[in-house]
Amino acid sequence: MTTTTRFTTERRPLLARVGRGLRTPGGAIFVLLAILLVGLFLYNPSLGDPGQFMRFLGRTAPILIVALGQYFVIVSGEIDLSMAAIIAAQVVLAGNLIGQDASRILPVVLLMALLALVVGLLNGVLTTLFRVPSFIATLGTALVVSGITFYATGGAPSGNPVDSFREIGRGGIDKVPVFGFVPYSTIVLAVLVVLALVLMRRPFGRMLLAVGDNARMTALAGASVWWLRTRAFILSAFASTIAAIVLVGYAGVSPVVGQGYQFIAITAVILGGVVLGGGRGWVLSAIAAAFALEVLFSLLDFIGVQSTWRPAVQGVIILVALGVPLLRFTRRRSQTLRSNRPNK
Amino acid sequence: MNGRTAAVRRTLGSTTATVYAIFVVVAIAGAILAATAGSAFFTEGNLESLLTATTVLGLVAIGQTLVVLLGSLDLSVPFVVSLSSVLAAGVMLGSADNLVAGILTAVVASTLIGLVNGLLVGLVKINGFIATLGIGLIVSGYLFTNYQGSTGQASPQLVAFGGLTLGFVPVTTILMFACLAIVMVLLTRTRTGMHVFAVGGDPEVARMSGVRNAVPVIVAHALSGLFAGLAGLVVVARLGVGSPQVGSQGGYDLLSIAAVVLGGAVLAGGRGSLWGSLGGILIFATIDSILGILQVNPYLKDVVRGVIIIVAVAVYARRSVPRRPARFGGGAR
Amino acid sequence: MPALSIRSLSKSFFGYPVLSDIDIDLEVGEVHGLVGENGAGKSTLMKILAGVYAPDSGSIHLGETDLRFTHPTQAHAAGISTVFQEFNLLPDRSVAQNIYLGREPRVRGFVSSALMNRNAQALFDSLGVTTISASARVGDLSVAQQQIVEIAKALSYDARVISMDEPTAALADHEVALLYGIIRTLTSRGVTILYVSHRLREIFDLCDRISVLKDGVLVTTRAAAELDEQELVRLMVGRPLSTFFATADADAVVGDVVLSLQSAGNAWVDDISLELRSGEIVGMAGLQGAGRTEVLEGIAGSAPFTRGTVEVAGKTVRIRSPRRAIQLGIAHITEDRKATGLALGQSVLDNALSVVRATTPRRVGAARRRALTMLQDLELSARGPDQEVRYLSGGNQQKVVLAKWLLTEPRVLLLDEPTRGIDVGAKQALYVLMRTLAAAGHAILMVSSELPELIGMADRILVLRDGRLVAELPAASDEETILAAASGIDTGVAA
Amino acid sequence: APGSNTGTTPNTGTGSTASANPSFDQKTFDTENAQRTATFTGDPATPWLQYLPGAMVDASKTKLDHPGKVCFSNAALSNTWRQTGWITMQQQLKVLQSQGVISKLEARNAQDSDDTQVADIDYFINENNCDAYIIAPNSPKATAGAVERACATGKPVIIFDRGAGTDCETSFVHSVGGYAWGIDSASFIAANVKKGGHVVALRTAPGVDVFEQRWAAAQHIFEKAGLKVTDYLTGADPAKIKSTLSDEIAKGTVDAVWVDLGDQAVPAVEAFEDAGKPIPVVTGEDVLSYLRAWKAKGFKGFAPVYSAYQWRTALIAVGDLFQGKEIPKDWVLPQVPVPADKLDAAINANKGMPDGHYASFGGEDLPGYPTAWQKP
Ligand SMILES: Nc1ncnc2c1ncn2[C@@H]1O[C@H](COP(=O)(O)OP(=O)(O)OP(=O)(O)O)[C@@H](O)[C@H]1O
Ligand SMILES: Nc1ncnc2c1ncn2[C@@H]1O[C@H](COP(=O)(O)OP(=O)(O)OP(=O)(O)O)[C@@H](O)[C@H]1O
Ligand SMILES: [Mg+2]
Ligand SMILES: [Mg+2]
Repeated sequence: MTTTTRFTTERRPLLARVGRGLRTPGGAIFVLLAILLVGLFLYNPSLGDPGQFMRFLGRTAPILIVALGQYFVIVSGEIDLSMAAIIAAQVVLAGNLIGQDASRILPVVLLMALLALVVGLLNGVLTTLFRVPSFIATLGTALVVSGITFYATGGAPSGNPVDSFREIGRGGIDKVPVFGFVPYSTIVLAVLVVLALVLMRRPFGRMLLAVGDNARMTALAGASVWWLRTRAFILSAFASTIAAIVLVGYAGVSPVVGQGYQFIAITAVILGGVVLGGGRGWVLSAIAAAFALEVLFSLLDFIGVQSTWRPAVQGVIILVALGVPLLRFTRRRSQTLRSNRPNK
Repeated sequence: MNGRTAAVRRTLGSTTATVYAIFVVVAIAGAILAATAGSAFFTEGNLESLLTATTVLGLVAIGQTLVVLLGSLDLSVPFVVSLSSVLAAGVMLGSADNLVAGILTAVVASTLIGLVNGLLVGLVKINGFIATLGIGLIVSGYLFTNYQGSTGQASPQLVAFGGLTLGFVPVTTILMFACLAIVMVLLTRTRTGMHVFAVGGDPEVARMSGVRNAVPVIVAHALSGLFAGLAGLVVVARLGVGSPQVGSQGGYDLLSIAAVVLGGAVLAGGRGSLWGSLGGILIFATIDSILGILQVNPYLKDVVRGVIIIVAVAVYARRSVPRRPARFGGGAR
Repeated sequence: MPALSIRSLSKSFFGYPVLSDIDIDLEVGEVHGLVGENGAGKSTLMKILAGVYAPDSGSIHLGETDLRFTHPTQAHAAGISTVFQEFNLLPDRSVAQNIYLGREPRVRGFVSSALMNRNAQALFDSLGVTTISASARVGDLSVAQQQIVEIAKALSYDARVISMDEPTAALADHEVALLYGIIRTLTSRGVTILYVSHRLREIFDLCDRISVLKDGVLVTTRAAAELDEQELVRLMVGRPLSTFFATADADAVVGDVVLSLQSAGNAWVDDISLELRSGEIVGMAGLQGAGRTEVLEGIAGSAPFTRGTVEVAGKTVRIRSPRRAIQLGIAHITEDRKATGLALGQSVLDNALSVVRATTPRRVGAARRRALTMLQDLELSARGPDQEVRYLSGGNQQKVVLAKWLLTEPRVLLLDEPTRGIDVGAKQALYVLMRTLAAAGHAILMVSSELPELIGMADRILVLRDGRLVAELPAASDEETILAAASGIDTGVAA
Repeated sequence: APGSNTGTTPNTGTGSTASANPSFDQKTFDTENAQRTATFTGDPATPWLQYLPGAMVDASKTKLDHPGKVCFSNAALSNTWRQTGWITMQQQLKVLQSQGVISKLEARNAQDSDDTQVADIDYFINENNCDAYIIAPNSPKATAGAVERACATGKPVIIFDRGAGTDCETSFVHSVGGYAWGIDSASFIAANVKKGGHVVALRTAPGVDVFEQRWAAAQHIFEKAGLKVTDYLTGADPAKIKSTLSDEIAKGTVDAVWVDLGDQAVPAVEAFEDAGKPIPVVTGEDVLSYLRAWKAKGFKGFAPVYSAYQWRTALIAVGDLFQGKEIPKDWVLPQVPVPADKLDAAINANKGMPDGHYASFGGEDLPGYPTAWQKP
């Protein structure tokens, strides 16, 4: 007769958890990714070659890294619109300051790290201590950072850094067993993903989720909310910087490099089931979603969708991928209690 | 009575008042700076330019204000502006007879796109940021596939209308104010308008109180589309042709959101005002105008804009800290 | 012919039944009490009546008509309105706008604010409420005033059936009296009231008949006259509660002073001097708004003191942040668990570990192991450590809050209204727990608006008025003495 | 209707649809094709002063007895070609200022926005203190109305680079044009790739006239040569160019890469290197980044030119008008591509210049050379 279950310390069986997980938006993205990958292999069998596939993965690394950075910020309840501006600034910095002098690589990279720290800190402090909504604060810093970058370069920077520096985005390790060719960028990506997974299981990561869920409670629990969120912004700025280093290697200096990345990243993170407003979502789902988007774009190229239609297809996919599960979920949602209200 | 004085006090101390205070400061500073540069700020010519610059962004921002009040966003506006411009110019083809058809096509198409945004946000419950981003991408795909550069030709009446001024005030600016007034009535004197605030404030509370949340969401988004469409028509009137890029060139998405926030609206929804948004736009336009007169590098303009947005919003945030009334004086230990 | 009949109503969430096969008849003009432990399903039942949730099966009949709601509006139209357990007001809108939200009065097609304000003011006049202006912004009102607006809103629907879910949880005594008056007027007009409260005294004061829910099943419906408190509690809990308040061990020792304040104060409280010893439970009484919460917030560093000295275990300290307070062994269980105690979207375990993670991340491993046993000891009713706290009932949520603080092994426990919205069973468990903690050497400072609870639990009672300590009373003081001190009407006892 | 134009679907391989491209205009194509090889009036050593014989503008009414103020509405500075040109223009200004011809150049930058540019022009008109207007339109048709208003002031109006969609202007200064550019580069590919070969075309953005003309002409040539073309819109984003080409390389052979903007060629070349494939024919432009990559990597390249010195010509034209010297009504400047045999000369002449610099900047005789062009 008793229907309430008393508290048990046991977890549900792994399989049941996986099954349930796949039905959440964060899980469904893996299914979508799998489908897209099948499509990709069908249209371009040459990608079935591990080396080719690793190259493919490698060139998606920058956007995946950016999505990773954006994940930290979104999960903590904020949003970072400054990523593209940071990428542009860092790319220009690398191009202009390193130039053809390999001995300058280390000091310039340190300078880039410093810039990331400053911008991340600024974003964080503005949103937390000065309570400027992150949408506005990061939009503002983006305007400032890119304004200064383009002012300093007259509007159209050019000039690539020395080839040895670009190796990280272009080169790789050849003749690796199984894989054949492993681009350095995939290694960077793998390391960052593992770090992110570890970080999210550490107290910092758990508290970041808690902040996104209820910042007041987190503050009263003795956490320093401003510093948690600010660290998320700093991580995001560092992610942009690493993406910039890979990008300047891969593609070279250009005023448009990285443009629009933050929107793809935000889309990916949300597609990965991370809730705008924070408190929910798995980092791997966000990465998977970013990868799925990249696979989709390539697939469109392979299928031969007219290039001007590509943004439209992208828009449709985003809306369908988000809308269909939502249509299914809203019926269940409306049964649950008030959805987590924003903490005002 | 008590309520009224309280209301007055609230208005005076409100964010909107701060917005206009900032505007006045900026304008005066601008006049002084312009004078030191050997130019005048308050010339009819410059004021006309300034008002013209307010009009298109102003129309877009009216819609954006509605949507932000609701707790959503509209990132599709630049593409709707462009779409409206190419449709209108494409239908008119420079002929006086096609004026009405052109206007209708543009307005209906824009409103429909807003409506689709509204349906996605209000019924399917996709986050406004994503829904309007997606629709914006779809519209941009349509535009870039079907239009290569400027297209069509505005009908002569429309061009004449675009150039009409009353003194130094462009008639299109007056049109923008008329729209502002209508939306003001909508927000304060109709149920749907009041429900925009309610749904933006707390959708769950609104629902529990018997509000059909989808209605204000759909109406606000549809209106945002409509006003973006009108902005597109003003663009056609000014340029004489339609352009598939003109909306994205103007950066109307982020700029209108920034203006609305600069006007004191809260992105989470429920708080903000049309007057505030107008003030936000005036501030932007004034700064642009001053920096233009001073021949400041356009990239430094962005820097100034960025700083102004951040500082202004930080000031509002400071002011709106809810404080419990203190019972005892301070006195450090 | 009953005003409203509920027939074999069932509802489950994610396959877990919350209400099974409920049958209740509400007679015209009666006050029908609905009681049960936390999570028994009371609020769920009310939300079904309000059209917020749809039942899985069963039916609701209003007179002859069979009701099926898909939206709250339909419930209003059918003549059923609800005072919800959580606030349902928009802080940025005016009182009148809140009351008439969704059905703003129109004149010639346009909403008339003047008419709306007039109607709202008339409503307050008829209720005898004089302190609330219809045009005031709701966010500027006190918690109690907001609760009254909420009640006024429910009344404004001219409903035939009004359900009230713990309407007095935030009200002071004189406001409760006001509510009693309103309810009597309504019933005399033939309105039926469904009344949920954990305050049994109110249930007996007001109700004609009482339905008892337990684990989603209707235990019984009886006339109030047939029941007494003991019997009711037995029905709710399923076992008799012999002595409600756990008594202190005779040989319990009160130890050293662990916390002492000398003339501490800030913008909200002033000149607070008190001592707290290990092993003792000190109560703090006061009227609504007296500043009790602020004293606790001052100690816990969330609204730091700016004057005076604070000593912890004999050392003078400056507590400028919650973090510092936690490091000093101070735990602060706040009065609003949803807003300040829990991250509702996170799991039970994540919430329980949150303070440890925030302050002593290195001890998380050990804390995780202890957390599970502690939650079991607290008799948490949840599906497991991974369940989202959002889906727990109020009482169980409170247990999670307690667990997260106890895991920090605090010296001083500050409890602000720890039993608010908690059922009797959970209350008693908490009382026993407090005793155990005190016996284990913790010092407890407890704020409560329920005087019997203070009198039953505290070793001594501090009374606060207008931000100042006005009296310290012995454990056995009676309610009148405390009230007199708190209200300042008769300060017979020296401060 | 959707799908009716520019794109080609690689999997069907149905070749180009140049005839359906609405930007294609046979008459202009023929004119520019002829002008490519025409003889220009003037000294080839100062190509910025050369022009094709034709109608001249009477300058007697525009003669000033004082240095004149010039108002310049610039579409943008957002690519290296425009930057190079802008520097050249400013250095030319110094000369004309020191000669007492021009007093001041007030410039407004529309940052690639039609609406802003119209506002800029109207501002100049409203302020009413310009002795001449120079307008580098962002998009010809959209600025036509504003240009006409400027003409209505009676002051000289010089248009350069892209046209203004009106012919009220005093003079239109431009190098031969987009069709010529497209013909130059596409003909090189057609001559070096066998029939049926596969060309990947990288296009910067749709709807920009200059680019549309280059593409329309190239598409026309490719179609006639029987080449299979796949075109992509890249937004000039090097990362996108590279990944697009990587995909193309993975899918099948690429015999040539055609770009509509020189900057795009370098990442395209790198894509072949990174894939370990030989670099096929890759055309570019006279931007140094491309020329240097071409020389360093030794692939089959070709650099069409869109003469950057037209920026100084526009100012010279105004100066001439102020001094009462007649100028051509349609001032067509030569547009001489850089083929392989002139590569070394072009690179050597521009030693020390940044990668974004254009070889045809035409400012070697101006004050400040070379340092003014070397700073970022
Ligand atoms: N939206 C929901 N989704 C899942 N479970 C829910 C939801 N709402 C309530 N429950 C569960 O249903 C049960 C009944 O909850 P309800 O809120 O009705 O209890 P209650 O009797 O009002 O308790 P309290 O006295 O603590 O308010 C609880 O176990 C709760 O966890
Ligand atoms: N003017 C106000 N504006 C906003 N919040 C207030 C205001 N006055 C009091 N509060 C909050 O309302 C709650 C009750 O007020 P207060 O703390 O002064 O009284 P208390 O003695 O703690 O009463 P109780 O605990 O019974 O609510 C507290 O959380 C307090 O922070
Ligand atoms: Mg309840
Ligand atoms: Mg309190």
